[in-house]
Amino acid sequence: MTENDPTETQVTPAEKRDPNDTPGLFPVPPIAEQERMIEAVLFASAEPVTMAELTKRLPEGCDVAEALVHLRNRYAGRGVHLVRVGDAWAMRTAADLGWLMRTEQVEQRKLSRAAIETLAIIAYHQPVTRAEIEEIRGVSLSRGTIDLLMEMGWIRFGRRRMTPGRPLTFVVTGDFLDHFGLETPRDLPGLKELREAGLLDSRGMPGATLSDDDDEPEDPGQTELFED
Amino acid sequence: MTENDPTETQVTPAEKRDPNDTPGLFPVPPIAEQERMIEAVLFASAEPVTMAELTKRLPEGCDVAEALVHLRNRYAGRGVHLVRVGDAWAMRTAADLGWLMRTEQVEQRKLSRAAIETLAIIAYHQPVTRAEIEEIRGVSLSRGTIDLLMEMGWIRFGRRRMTPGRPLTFVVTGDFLDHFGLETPRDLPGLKELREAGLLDSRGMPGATLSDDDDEPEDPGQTELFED
Amino acid sequence: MTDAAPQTGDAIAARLDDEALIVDVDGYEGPLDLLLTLSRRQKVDLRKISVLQLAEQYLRFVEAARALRIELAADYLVMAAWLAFLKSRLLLPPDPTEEGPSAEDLAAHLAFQLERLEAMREASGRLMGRDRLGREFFARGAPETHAIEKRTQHTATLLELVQAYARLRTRDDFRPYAFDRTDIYPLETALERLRGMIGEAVNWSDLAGFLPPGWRLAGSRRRSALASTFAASLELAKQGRLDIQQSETFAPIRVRVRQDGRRDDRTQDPS
Repeated sequence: MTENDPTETQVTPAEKRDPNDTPGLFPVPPIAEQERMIEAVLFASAEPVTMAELTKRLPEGCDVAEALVHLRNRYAGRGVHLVRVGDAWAMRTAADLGWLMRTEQVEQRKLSRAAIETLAIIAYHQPVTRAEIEEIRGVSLSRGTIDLLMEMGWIRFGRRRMTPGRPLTFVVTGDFLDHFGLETPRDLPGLKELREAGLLDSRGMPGATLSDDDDEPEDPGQTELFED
Repeated sequence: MTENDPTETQVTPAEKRDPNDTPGLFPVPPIAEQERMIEAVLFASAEPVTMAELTKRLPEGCDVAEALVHLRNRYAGRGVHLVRVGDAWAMRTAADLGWLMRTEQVEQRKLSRAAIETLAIIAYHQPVTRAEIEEIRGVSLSRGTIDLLMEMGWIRFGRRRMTPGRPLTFVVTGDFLDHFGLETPRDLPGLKELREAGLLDSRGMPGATLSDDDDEPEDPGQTELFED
Repeated sequence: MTDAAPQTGDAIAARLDDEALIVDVDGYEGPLDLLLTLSRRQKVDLRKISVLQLAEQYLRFVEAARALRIELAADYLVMAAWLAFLKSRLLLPPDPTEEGPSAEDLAAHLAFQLERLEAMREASGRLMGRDRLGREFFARGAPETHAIEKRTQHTATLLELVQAYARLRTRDDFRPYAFDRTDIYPLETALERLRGMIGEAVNWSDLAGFLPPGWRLAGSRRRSALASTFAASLELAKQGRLDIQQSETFAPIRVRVRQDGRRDDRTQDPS
């Protein structure tokens, strides 16, 4: 590490460096160190970086062209290459390893409101029937929502309810617990805990019953949810 | 599946493996090539990549742990490092070169003293309940504090404490480790000394054995801590 | 200050310090924080701190605040009361008949709390002082994602999940497994709600104020809820739980809990 390098002692405090620093005040870093600096800059930059920009960023007196040659050689044959893009430089994955990046292309899309609400109801109330889900959400449940959650492997059919019509119930799966980092569905925080953690919309303070807010006095349902 | 394949020691959950994979059909790439692949994958990602994910992406039979050791040595002292973040790995620029990256520097959110202390308490005492945090700081925890830390992705809910009231606990996240450059929560500065000094023990007020300090989260807080 | 006794330079300095603390009281995060600041004056290791002396300092602080007519938050006063108690316990010989922890145990615990708070404070300073992502070290600036294979993966976080649930549960007065018809507010529900809330209506209150959230806007929902709530109020009046008043035709109907009407719910519920 360069920290031990006696020529390198004054580099650290970044803010103190100024492009207008009088040149020659600091010794020019050794070429290996220049290479290190370029490596870091190219890695962290969102865009390819031009020679001019590199020269500006590195301490006065650095030989950017020379350091780039060293860096390019160092990465020859590696999983990542130093490549020239127009008159700028960038680090790029080796072309022969592009196939490794394929999973990177998964488009992450947030679950629809209907889906997340349905999932939440199943998690908190399982086993729960379709009719109960609809009752809680106040709208009918589209086929696609259940299909999607099933396909994702987050819900599955539970036992039939022993009531007239013997309706199917839904429960959450082990994959669901894995994904959300839960040991059991019982680890889901209750309403009161959410409120205390500030995670509920602040639609008024509890106790302000006469104002037109949605804050019911602590509802009894929650505690019953997880009793067997 | 790991059970079937003795060469595949620390492999991922089997379900995630592509069913079309034909195990054994292709020879396992040499370790240098495995290292190259991991290098490419880690370079391509801004987020840490878990061991499980690496194993999944690399061809069957690769020794990810071994390749990571090689890769880490290769980057020792370079401008970019291989760092461990919990059970994941990432490439990060060397901290001593931060001054070069002024254009990339992101404004760090200014945290209140309460938020910083709460974060530290969660990190050092995790898993820790709300009541315990309040007991340590001697003031009740405002809702916004937990909310903010959650939003920043630095803390999350842990398992419920198996004490009366089954209070929720908080723990720090992988993002937290990544942000502060920690391999594991065990690497928190001074953790060992604090533990040896008994300062991380959960110790309630003498005589207050009943409530201990695992009060339910609805504990109105600090005013009660000093009674009786 | 009224203290006319000659004071040493130290005492004056201490007093000035106290006043500085008081002016700054908003800057303290509670009594423990203040105690920690005070304890630093003893210039000893927290493990060797004199809790008695600390208690006296704190009490002096509270007294001085009172003299300056600065209102202290309740927790500061609770701490003061506890410290006064602790002080007396520390000064008096132990009472063998007294149960519970000894004064020394309590004092030791306070010292532990202060030490722990200070340790956490130092730890947070060290934590925030570390090299940090986006400040000293950086992630890949241009993560590579070639668009070769597109597959939609739906994601959700635990936070989104629980917030979705909370949204549902706070949206309306939902009760699980009850099959209501929409826009009909049943009498039973109204009765239950009113019974729960009437205790707070010590003064005359508009009946409309007892409508459940989500049922208050004009329309069929409000009509249904108003009718049920009114019927429920009649029922409770019949049970002697509340009084009803209406000053003239079409004036707001007002209700009030009947002060002498507190009887056991179970004995009077006719159903």
